[in-house]
Amino acid sequence: MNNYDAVGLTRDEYDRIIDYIGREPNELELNMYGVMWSEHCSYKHSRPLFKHFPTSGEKVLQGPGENAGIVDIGDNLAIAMKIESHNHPSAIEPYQGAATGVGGIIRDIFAMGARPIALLNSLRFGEIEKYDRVKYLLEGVVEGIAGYGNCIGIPTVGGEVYFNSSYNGNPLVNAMCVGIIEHDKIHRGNASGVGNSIMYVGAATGRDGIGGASFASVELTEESEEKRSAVQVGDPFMEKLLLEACLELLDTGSIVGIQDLGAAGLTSACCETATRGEGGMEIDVLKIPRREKGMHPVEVMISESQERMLLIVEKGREREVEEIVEKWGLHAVVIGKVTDNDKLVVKEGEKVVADIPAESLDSSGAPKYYSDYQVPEYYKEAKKFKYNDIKEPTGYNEVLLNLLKSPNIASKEWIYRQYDHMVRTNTVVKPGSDAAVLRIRGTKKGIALTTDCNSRYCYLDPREGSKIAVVEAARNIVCSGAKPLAVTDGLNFGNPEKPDRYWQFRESILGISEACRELDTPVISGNVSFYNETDTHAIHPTPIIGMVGVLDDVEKACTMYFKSEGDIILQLGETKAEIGGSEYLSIIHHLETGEIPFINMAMEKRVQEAILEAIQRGLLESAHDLSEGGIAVGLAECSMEKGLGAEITLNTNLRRDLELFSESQSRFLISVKPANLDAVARILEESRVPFRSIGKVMGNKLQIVMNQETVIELPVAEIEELWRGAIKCLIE
Amino acid sequence: MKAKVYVTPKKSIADPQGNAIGRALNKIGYDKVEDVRIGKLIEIELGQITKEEAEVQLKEMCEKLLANTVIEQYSFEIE
Amino acid sequence: MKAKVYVTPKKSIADPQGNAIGRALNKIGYDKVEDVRIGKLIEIELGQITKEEAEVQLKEMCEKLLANTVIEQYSFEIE
Amino acid sequence: MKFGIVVFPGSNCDIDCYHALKDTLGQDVEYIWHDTEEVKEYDCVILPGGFSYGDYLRCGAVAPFSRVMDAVKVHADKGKLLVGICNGFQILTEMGLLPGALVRNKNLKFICDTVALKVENKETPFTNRCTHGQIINIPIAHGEGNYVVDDEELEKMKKNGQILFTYQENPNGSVLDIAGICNENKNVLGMMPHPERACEDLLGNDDGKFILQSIISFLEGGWKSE
Ligand SMILES: Nc1ncnc2c1ncn2[C@@H]1O[C@H](COP(=O)(O)OP(=O)(O)O)[C@@H](O)[C@H]1O
Ligand SMILES: [Mg+2]
Repeated sequence: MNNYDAVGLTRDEYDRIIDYIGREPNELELNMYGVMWSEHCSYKHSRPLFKHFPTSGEKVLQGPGENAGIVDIGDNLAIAMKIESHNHPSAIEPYQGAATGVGGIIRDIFAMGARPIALLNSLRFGEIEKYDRVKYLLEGVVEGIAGYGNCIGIPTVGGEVYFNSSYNGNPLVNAMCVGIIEHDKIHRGNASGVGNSIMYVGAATGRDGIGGASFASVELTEESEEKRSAVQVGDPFMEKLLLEACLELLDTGSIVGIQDLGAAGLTSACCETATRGEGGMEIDVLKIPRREKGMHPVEVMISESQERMLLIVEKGREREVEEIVEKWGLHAVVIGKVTDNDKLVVKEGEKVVADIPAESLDSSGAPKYYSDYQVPEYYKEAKKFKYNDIKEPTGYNEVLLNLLKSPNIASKEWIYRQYDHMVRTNTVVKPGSDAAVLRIRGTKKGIALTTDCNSRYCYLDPREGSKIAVVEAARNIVCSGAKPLAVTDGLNFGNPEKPDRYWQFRESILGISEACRELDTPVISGNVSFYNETDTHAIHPTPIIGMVGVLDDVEKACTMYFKSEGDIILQLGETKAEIGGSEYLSIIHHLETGEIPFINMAMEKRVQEAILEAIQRGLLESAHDLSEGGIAVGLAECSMEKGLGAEITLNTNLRRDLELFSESQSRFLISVKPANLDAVARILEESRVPFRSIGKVMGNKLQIVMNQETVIELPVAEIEELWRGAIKCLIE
Repeated sequence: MKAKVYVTPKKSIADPQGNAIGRALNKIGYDKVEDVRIGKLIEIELGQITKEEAEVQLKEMCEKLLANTVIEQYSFEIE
Repeated sequence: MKAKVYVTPKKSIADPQGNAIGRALNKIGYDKVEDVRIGKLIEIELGQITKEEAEVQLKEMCEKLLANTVIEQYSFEIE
Repeated sequence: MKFGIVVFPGSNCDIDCYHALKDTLGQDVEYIWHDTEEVKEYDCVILPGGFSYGDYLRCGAVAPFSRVMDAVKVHADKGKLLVGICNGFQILTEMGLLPGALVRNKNLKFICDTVALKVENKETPFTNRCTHGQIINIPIAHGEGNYVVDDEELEKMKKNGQILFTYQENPNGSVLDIAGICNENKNVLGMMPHPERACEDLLGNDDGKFILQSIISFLEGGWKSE
C-alpha cells in the first residue's frame, strides 16, 4: 500500500483514487493526486459554499473558474482581475514569498490575454511594536513586492496594511493584479483541437516549491518550518520577457490555449487545460527544460518553479511560436499534444509513467467536504460589551494623536514610497487617497481600484463584518468618483476542519454574497487560503475584498483631501453610539470586543448613489468615507495632504468619545464650494440621505468644538508629522 | 583582525541573477561559461579580539544577519 | 574549470549597504565590528579551457562586465 | 525632427517616453529595438528607464553590450543628442559616456516620489526653456540613484557647467545633491528623475515639459556649435 499520508491524503481519498483508476496508483500518480487534491488546488472545503456568490451580470465576461475574472467597462474594453494569497511562503522567506506571490498573480492576468496595468496588495502582520520578527517580515514583504513589481514595470497603486496580534506568527500577503483587454482578445486555458501541440516556455524547472501546494494546506508547525525546500525565487526580468512574448504570441492567432504554471506546477496546468478543452493530453517529462540534473518525473511534474507558461499551439505553427519567443530571448519547446481520450498521460521517453483520467484530478474529481460548523463562544460573549464599561478619556488631543500614530491608522507612505506607483503614466490618483484611479488610454474613462477588509469586525461578527468589507470597498470606489463594478475576493481563514473556523468561513461567504448582490458587484474571481493558524491561535477571519469601479470621465476623479479654504464640510449619514470593534476601543482601551456597527444596506446604497451623482456633476471638492477612527480621524486625514485645517462644530447627544470615534456605517465627509451647496443639498434630500453641515476648511489647525466646548485643537503640521512618520519610526 | 564572509545561494535554490549574467557573458562571446552563481563577499574589520572569539562571533553574525539561511549558505575566513 | 571572482567597492567609494550592516551588527551586540564592506562573489563554471586562457578571459570579463572599475576593484581565483 | 527610444529587454519606461513625446508634445518618435545594428538618423536618442536585463549584477551593466549600442555611440560622437533617464543614466555611466557611477540609495530602499529639482545651468540643449535656479517638480523612482564621482572629475564638471539638476532635498545620498548631469560636450544628458512622467495636468504635474520642450526648441533652432 502506498503512503497516502505523505502526500497529505486520507485513507478515504486514497480509496477514491483507486475507484477512479481501477488500480493502485504508482508513486507519480499518487503525488499528482496529492497536490491536486490539496486544499489549495481543489478547494475541497470551500467550493460547496461558492454557490452563494453572485457571479454573473450583464457586465461579467468571465466569472470564477478561469485564471482571472473579466468585467466589461465599455468601448470594447474589459478589466481582468484576481487576487491571490502567498501567506505561508512569505512567513518563511518574506522577500521571495511576497515577490513570487506578485509574479504568480501577474501570470494569471496575462494568461487571459490581458495586459497587466496595476498591482495592489493587502497585508496583515502581528504586533509590530512587540516583535522584531514582525518588522523583519514587513520589511521583507514590502521589499519583495517592490522588487518584483518595480522591475517588471507594473505600477503598484494601492492596498492596505493592518496589524493585529492574531497575525503573530501568521502574516497574510495577498497580491492583486488588474489587466486590460479588448473583448475579442480574451483567451482561456483550453487544450482543444486534437493533435495540437503543448509547448512549454519560460524558466527551467528546478526542485523548487516541491510540495508547495500541499505545504500551503497544513498549519504552520515546527515540522513544516523544515520543509524549506519549498522556497522559490522570483525572476521578474524573466517574467517581463515572458509577458511581452505571450502577449505578442496571442496576437498571432497561433495560440489555442494558454495557462500559467502556478500551484502544483505542470500537473495542474496540464490537467486544467485538458479538462477545459478536448479532455486529454499526453506529455513527455524528458522534454521539460530542467535546472538540475537527475530530477525524477515526480519532481518535474509537481515542481513550482516560477515564470513558466504552457501554450497550446495550433499544429503546424510551432516554428512561428518559437521565433517570437526567441525574439524575447526565451525558448519554447514542444512537450506533448492534445488528445481526446480524457486521459492525462505522462511519458518518460517511450515509457508511460502516469495514466489517469484528467477530470478525476481536478476539482470536479476531488472530494468535497461540508464541514460541521458551530458558533464560537466568543461571538456571544463579545456582544455583551456596553460602552458604559469604559471610562471617558480626558484630553481628546492626546487621544487623537495616539490614534493617528497607531500603525493601523498611520500613513502607509513608508510602504508605498517603495513601490513604483507611476510607471506607465496612467496613475491619476496615487496611493494615499481612498482608491487609486487609473486612466484608460484611448478613452475618456478611468478605473478605480481598492482592497478592503476590517478583520476585527469579521472576527467579532463574520457575516456583518464581511458585508462591511464589501461596502467599504465600494465606498472607497465611490469617493473617487467611480461606479463599483465587480469584486475579487481573497479569503484568508484558519483550519476549516475546526467547526468554529468553518462557521466563520461560512458566515463570511454569506455576508459577502449578500452585500455583492445588493450592490450589484458580482464576484468574478478569488482565492481561498485556509490553515492560517499556529499551535495557539487562528488569524482573524480576513476576507479581503478587491474591487474595481469605472469612471466615465476620468477628469472628474475625486480625492479625499480638502482643497481650499472656505469650502463647506458636510457629514453624510448618522453617527450612533457604535464603538464595538473600533480602533478607538482597541488602541485606547485595549479591548477587542463589542457589537460591531450596524449596516443598513438600503441606506448605504442611497448614500453611495448620491455621492456618485454629486461627483459626476462636478459638485464636490473632496469625498472621504469614515472608517477606522471615526470622524475625528477622518477629518485629520482630509486635512493633511495640503496642510489645510478645519473649523468644526459638532452638536450631539452622544458621549464625546462616541461622537468623535464611533465607526457607524454609511458615513462620509465631503467638502463643497459654497456656491454648490444648494445643489448638493438637493441631491442629498432627494436621496433621503441624512446630512449636516459641520464646518469649514480653514487655517492650518484642526479644531473641533463640541456642544460649545473645544475638544480638539491641533496644528495640522503636528498631526501630519506624527502620522506620516509613525511606521518608519516603529521600524527604524 | 579582518574577516571575509562568503554568502552564496544554496545549490537547490534558483539564482536568476547568476543565470542572467551567465547568458550575458555567453552573448558577448564567452561561450565557455557554463554556469554563474552570484553571492556576496562581506569584509569585516574586527577590533582587538582573539581568533577563537572571532570565529564564534562570525558564525553567529552569519546565522543572525549576514546570511539568509533559508536560501543561502555561508563560509568565512579570518586573516 | 571553476573560478571565483571577487568584486568589492573601492576604498574611496561610499558603501551604504556595508555601513548599514555594520551599524546593525553593532546594534545587536557585536561591538567589535569596526567596518563592513559588501562586495560580490561570482562563481563561474568554465568548460574545457586551459588555465592561461581562463586567466585572460576572466580578466576581460571583469573589466568589461563583472566589475565597474570606476567604483569597484576585482580579483579572481581559478581552482 | 525625429526621436528614437531604445528598447532593451526589461525597459519599462519606453512607452512612457513615447506617449509623452508623441501624444503630449506631438513629436515624431519611434522605438529602436536593442538587437539591431543599423540605426536610422535620429536627432535625439533616448535610453529610457526600467530594468534593462533585470538590472542584475549592477544597474545598466549589461545593456552597453546590446548590438544597437555601437550605433548609439556613433550618434553621440557626432554630437547629436543622447538622453538617459533613470536606468538610461545608469547605462550611460556604465558605458563611460558620462562620468561617475550610480550606487544604492543611502537608505537602501527604492524610492518613488515627486521631488523638487533646481535647474543649475540653463545654457544647454536640455534646459534652455528653464530659468536659472528654477525649481521644477519631477518624479523619481529608483533604488540606485546615489551618484558618486571622484573629486577631480567633480571639479571639472562644476567648472564646465555639467551639473544640470540638483535635488532640493537629497533623497538618495548623491554627491552635491546631483540629480542630472551632461557630458563635457553638452550633448549627452543623464538624469535619475523622470520628466516623461510629468507632462500632463491629468497626472497632476507637467513640469517635465520644461525639459522635453527644451530639447525640442534646441532641435528646432538648428545645431548650435560651441
Ligand atoms: N500595502 C499597500 N500598498 C500600497 N498602498 C497602500 C498599502 N497600504 C495602504 N496603501 C494606501 O494607503 C491609503 C490608505 O489606506 P487605508 O487606510 O487602508 O485606506 P481606507 O481606510 O480608505 O481603505 C490608500 O490609498 C491605500 O491604497
Ligand atoms: Mg477610505
